Amino acid sequence: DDKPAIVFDIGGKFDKSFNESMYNGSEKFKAETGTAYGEFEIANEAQREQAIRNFADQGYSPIIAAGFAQASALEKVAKEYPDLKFAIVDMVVDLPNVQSIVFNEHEGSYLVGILAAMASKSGKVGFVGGMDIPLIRKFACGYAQGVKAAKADATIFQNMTGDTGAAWNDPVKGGEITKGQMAQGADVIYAAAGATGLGVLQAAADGGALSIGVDANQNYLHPGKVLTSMLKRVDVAVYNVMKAGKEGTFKPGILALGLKEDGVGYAMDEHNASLVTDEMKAAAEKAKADIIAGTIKVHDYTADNTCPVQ
Amino acid sequence: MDLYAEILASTIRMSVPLVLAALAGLWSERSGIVDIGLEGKMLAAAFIAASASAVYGSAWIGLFFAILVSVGLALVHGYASINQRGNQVVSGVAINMLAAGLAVVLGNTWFKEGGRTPSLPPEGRFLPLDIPGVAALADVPVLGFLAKVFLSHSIITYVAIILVVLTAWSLSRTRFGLRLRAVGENPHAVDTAGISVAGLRYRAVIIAGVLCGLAGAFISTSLSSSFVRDMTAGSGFMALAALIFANWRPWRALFACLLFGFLQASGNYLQGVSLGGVQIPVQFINMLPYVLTVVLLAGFIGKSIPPRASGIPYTKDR
Amino acid sequence: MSQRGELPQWVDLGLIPLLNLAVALIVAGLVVVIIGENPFEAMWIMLDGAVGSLKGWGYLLYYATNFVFTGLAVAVAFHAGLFNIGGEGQAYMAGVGATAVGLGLEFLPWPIVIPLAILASMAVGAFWAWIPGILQAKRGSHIVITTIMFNFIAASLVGYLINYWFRPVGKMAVESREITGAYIMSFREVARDFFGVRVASSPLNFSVFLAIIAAVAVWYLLWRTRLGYEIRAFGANSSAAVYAGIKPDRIIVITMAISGALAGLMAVNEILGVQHRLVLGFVGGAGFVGIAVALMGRSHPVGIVLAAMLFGLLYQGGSELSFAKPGINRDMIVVIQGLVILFMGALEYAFRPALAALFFKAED
Amino acid sequence: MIPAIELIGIDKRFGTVHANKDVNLAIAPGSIHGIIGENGAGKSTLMSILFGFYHADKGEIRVKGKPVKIKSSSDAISMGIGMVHQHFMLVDPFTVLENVVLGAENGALIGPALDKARAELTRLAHEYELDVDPDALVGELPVGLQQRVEILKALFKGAETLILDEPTGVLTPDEADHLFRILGTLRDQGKTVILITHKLREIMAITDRVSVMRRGEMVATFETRKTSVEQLADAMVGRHVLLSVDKGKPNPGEVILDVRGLTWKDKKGVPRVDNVSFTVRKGEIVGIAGVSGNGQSELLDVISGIVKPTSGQVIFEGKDIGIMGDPAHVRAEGIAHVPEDRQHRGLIKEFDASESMILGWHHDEALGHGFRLDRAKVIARAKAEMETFDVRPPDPFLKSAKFSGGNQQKIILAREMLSNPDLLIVGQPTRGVDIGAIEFIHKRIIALRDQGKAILLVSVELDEIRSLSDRILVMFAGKIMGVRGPEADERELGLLMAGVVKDAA
Ligand SMILES: Nc1ncnc2c1ncn2[C@@H]1O[C@H](COP(=O)(O)OP(=O)(O)OP(=O)(O)O)[C@@H](O)[C@H]1O
Ligand SMILES: Nc1ncnc2c1ncn2[C@@H]1O[C@H](COP(=O)(O)OP(=O)(O)OP(=O)(O)O)[C@@H](O)[C@H]1O
Ligand SMILES: [Mg+2]
Ligand SMILES: [Mg+2]
Repeated sequence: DDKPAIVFDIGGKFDKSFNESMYNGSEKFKAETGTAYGEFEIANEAQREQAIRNFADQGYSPIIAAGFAQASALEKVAKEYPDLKFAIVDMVVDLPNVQSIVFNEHEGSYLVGILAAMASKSGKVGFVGGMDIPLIRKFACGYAQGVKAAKADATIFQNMTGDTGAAWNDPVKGGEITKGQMAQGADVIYAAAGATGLGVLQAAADGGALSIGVDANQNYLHPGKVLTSMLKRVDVAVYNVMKAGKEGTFKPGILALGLKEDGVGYAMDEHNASLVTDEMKAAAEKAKADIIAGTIKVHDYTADNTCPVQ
Repeated sequence: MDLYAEILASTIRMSVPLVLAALAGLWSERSGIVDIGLEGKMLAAAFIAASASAVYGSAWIGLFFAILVSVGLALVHGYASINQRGNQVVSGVAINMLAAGLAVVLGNTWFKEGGRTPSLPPEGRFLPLDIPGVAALADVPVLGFLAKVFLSHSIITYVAIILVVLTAWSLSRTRFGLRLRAVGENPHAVDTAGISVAGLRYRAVIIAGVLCGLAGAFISTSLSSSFVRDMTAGSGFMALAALIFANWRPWRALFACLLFGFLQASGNYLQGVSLGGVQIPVQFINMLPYVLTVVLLAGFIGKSIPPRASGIPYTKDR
Repeated sequence: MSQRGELPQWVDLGLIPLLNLAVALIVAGLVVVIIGENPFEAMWIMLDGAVGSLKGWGYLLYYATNFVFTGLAVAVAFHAGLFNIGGEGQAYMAGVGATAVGLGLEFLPWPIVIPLAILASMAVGAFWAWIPGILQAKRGSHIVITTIMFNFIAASLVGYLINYWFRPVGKMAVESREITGAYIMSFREVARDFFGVRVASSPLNFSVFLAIIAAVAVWYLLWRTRLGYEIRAFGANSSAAVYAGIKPDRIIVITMAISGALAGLMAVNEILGVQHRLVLGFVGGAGFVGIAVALMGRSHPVGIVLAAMLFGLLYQGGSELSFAKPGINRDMIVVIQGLVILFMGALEYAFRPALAALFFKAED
Repeated sequence: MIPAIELIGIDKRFGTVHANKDVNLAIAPGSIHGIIGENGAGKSTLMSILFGFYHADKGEIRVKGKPVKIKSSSDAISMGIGMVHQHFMLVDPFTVLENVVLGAENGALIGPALDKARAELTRLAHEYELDVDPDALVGELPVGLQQRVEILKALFKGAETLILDEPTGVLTPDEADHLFRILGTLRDQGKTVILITHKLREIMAITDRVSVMRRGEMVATFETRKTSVEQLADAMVGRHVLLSVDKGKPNPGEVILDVRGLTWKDKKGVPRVDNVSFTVRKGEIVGIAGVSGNGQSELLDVISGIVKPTSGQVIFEGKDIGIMGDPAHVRAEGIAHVPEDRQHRGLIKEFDASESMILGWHHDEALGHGFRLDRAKVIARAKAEMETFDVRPPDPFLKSAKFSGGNQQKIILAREMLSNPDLLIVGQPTRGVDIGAIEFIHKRIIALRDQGKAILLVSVELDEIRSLSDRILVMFAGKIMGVRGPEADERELGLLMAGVVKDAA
């Protein structure tokens, strides 16, 4: 009976964000099925292939690669082990034994954009991205569209942390960027930057602004100071892949998860209940319904590498 | 306007670890001990400060342990360089690796967060000082601007500035400073004057340890609220570059660090930003301090002359 | 009595290094104890993971290939009395050369492209070391500092190049397009494609022979050529070298270029042999490991090959250890590396007086 | 009278070198006591022991009759001993005041000490003619003034006994005279001065008593009044077994080396070789005599291409080789060079003997084609040369460091002499070499001459110069003081070496 395995990306499984969310999914699988899984945390860029290969050699299946950065490595190894199953999150690898899970982050970001615009008193909001890649621009663009939809004259400040993997793991820089945006008047700031986001949330909390978390529900990190979190249900995705692997229902191909599939969303809990008014919630829910219905089309940055709003 | 104030304030924040580390390097190298290991000491201190602060819930306790550990590493370097007359560069390189590895290994064991330390509560951090009356200045035109730039910092920032003054003063005015400068230029002169060369150098190395401890603690408990791997990201080397830039002088080191801090701060805000539709490659801003240092070392903008005896193990015979 | 007796060569070249290594490992063992694991078990997992299987050997040799290149680079410079800390940056820059040729000349057959790519790696690596060399020779800029600065400059520059030149539009990962034309085959692929056998998977590829060639070439250069003679003479005693008509500037510049070219070869293994694309941070500290390897190998190619294999063992064993024991992560290897450099480099002679005393007592 | 300083049975070894052998010395208070001796006789070592810089293996030191333990320089200083070292112990980027105050700051802040030192310096300047700008940077001062700073340092720290190690080696005659006036004043004020020097003129001019060291031993002490330059020269040079060098008449041919107006200035602009002109003919040995440090080394460096002359020409077989400034070219022209300092220049201690035996000649085509260095040929050559020159052990694989001093010298001589040069430059060919080897080396040098080769010989051993040379040049302070024939007598040469031109003495 195959055991699943997961390879976390730089940032590590306790980044309180993307990787941690995947970790939670795996843990849930373990708790429910009692099946142990293999796991590995990448320490440097050159390590990915060995990690994936190692699991393949030991016969783990499905092997899940967390994050787009592992695509090349996964593709290589998956070709060599046609009998094993693989999955990758945030990237498409076109092979008969790979399931590629992608999310409509622009849809979820659109919703938190609406909330941000409505929560903002200054009419200025911020976005702090991690590494400067199309994926993060996709977050930013969806967010911007949501903000403008709710408040057409709003200003959006947008910064990226860097263009190497270190950009996911630099809370100091995240904090500095956030302070800069706050100085320009931003009072709601959305972080899509992995562990760097921790610095963003911290700086916003310190400086009296609201922040928006990403991937996992980060509302609890600074109760009453995190407006909401853009949920990207990688935990569910990982759980489903592991479960499908166990039950023999694993399906290769592309799996796109959006609002419709509950793959993305925004987080509500006791920590932000006081921050999100009913009116805001209603606006977000309406947008959600419209997107699912197709009456609102949120532009996907990665489709043409452009964004209709700034 | 506010953004400019913020960039200047950020410049100061980014400069603080550089200033402290550059002072550490200054003490060490003015005594004749080359210190490539600033980076490692800072990293170890950053890690220990965040760890101890997380465990004991006090930034001060964190700082205490950070200094302790940093001084410990400094003593290893001192022992290798002074007693064993080992290669000081090799020793520094070893300390950098040791610190980088140990921080993550121990962090992982203690906190099980992949080498990261838990987020610190406010009392575990050095937060901006709450100076009475400053808040009221916020909207006053010029004063507000100045207050934002200069009065929005944590205590370590002000300590760092005081330390620059103190360093400059003690180097030029005190017996210890005189002897220290002498031992970095010509240890034979010090030895024949009946002063212990090793004693002086050990003291210098310990001071360097203390300063790196402060720098590290500042990074993890003031600039940030936890430790993450490779958190110092080359600050130690940038401080070294600043030191060369400053020709091993304290005040000039302060200005060199402010310049480098400004480059970092502005680089932070320029990342991923397009000006007139053109992406600015931040890499060029990031590499500027290093390029400047090389240009300086090559003597194209003046010549920087290191203390004459630095890096050379002392033996009595010539 | 005189304390400065001569110790026999086997003590200086054999016993002392082994003793230093042992002390480094003991201290590393203590760290393992501190983190609550059993050091003997850890040691066993590492050994077994590295040399207990063909796959382990494959990885060991793959890592060793990198370390032979960077170790030789440091050693050649050492022989001229120069401390090249810039192997990391030189290898990184060389990767740009390898990739540029690999991608740019894709239309040519591999027997032409591969040698050209190797030459490009060496040339770019050499160039990146040549600048600090010439600055040292002509302007007296200290090579230790300049090579450190050049590591940082390379890190930014290559980051820029990948992001703005090599990364295909729309690609997320910071890496170049795949080199599909000419790359260096791994043993695994050869076994599979030509012999139809499956061998244990590892990235070990034909670059390993290049490493052996490089080691022999360095040995030949240093001990069998006039230039090597000049390099060693200059490093051992610069005033004797000047007396002998050896020009310091020339030696510094040439030696640095050779050193950089060797470091550059590391990119051949990693990019042409394994990654097949320019990957951000592909050097991964190998340049610094080279320092430890050169120190351990006493700057002799044979010693370097052995030391590189030891570090290959540590790296592969360390990976296996971190797979087997989630409590120990791979940074443990960095700790060991630091300890090895400390005890074999900076504290090189810490045990010498005691040993000498013991030795002469035994002799009386 | 109780001696100011008494050294009893001082013994000191550095590894295999026996630098001081059971040395006894008493210094009368209020006197100037000279110490003379050849290079390496152990003078500096003895004084460094007295100053606490080194520790004697055996022996006792008494200050004013009281046995004392001097563990470090600070002990010595507190006992009123000051020392001006042969190589100055100054911090170049410091001001004069800072240098003077270093180690005598008297409190945690240096301000008061600096003020006190400024006042004290003014006083001392007045009293002893020791004028120097207290705020000048020491590194920018000329050597003469740097030396004053050293003296001021000692006096400021309350020195009663002042040791000066070869203080005039770096001074011009005028500066030296000034120094002696100062020393005289110091003595008149009741201070004790110990003066190490090579220059007999100085000894005669200023000391009250003089002790002579030779090979680590204290061989004699004289009242200066009752001795003579001649007697001192004899005692210092020692009564060597006079080697009967079998030397036929020279048969000088045409001029091969023509040095014209050669000057070389060091970084500070001091001329170390000062307008030197001479010629060497084929089949002739020209010896340069002189106390070391008088420009001989620099002269050899210029002729062998290691440094470029500041002005002047070195014409070798019609070509100016001076302007090349390249030892490899000079060698290629046919000039072999045995350097004075074998340990630091002549060979590479870390190298096998065979490798040291091709140093400088490693481009020889006979050793391999193109870039290759054929190891078999290198070893074969080493073996042959070792045999010819009776190097022991004749092992080409032994590290150069492991040969004794004499055998290291033979390795170098073999390398240079067997390269069939047209001109051989030899510095100190027999320094530290045993008598048997000396004879051997001398024979080879004469044999080379008899083959019609030219030889330029530099040695501080007067005997050697006299027994080998066909013509003798005497160098002093960078200048040629005179040219003499081999029959010139030892005293006359000794006086020239001390800078005393005969009719002036
Ligand atoms: N620190 C040392 N280590 C080893 N040998 C030494 C040391 N200092 C001096 N010697 C050796 O001891 C001997 C005496 O040296 P010393 O410097 O006392 O001679 P000196 O009489 O002062 O000679 P000179 O006139 O050249 O100054 C020499 O053979 C020298 O090489
Ligand atoms: N620096 C050194 N390193 C290693 N061995 C040395 C060193 N110096 C001397 N030796 C060893 O000590 C022995 C004695 O050396 P030393 O120079 O004192 O000989 P010596 O008796 O003076 O001979 P010679 O008269 O030929 O100069 C040498 O044969 C050599 O093997
Ligand atoms: Mg002397
Ligand atoms: Mg001898």
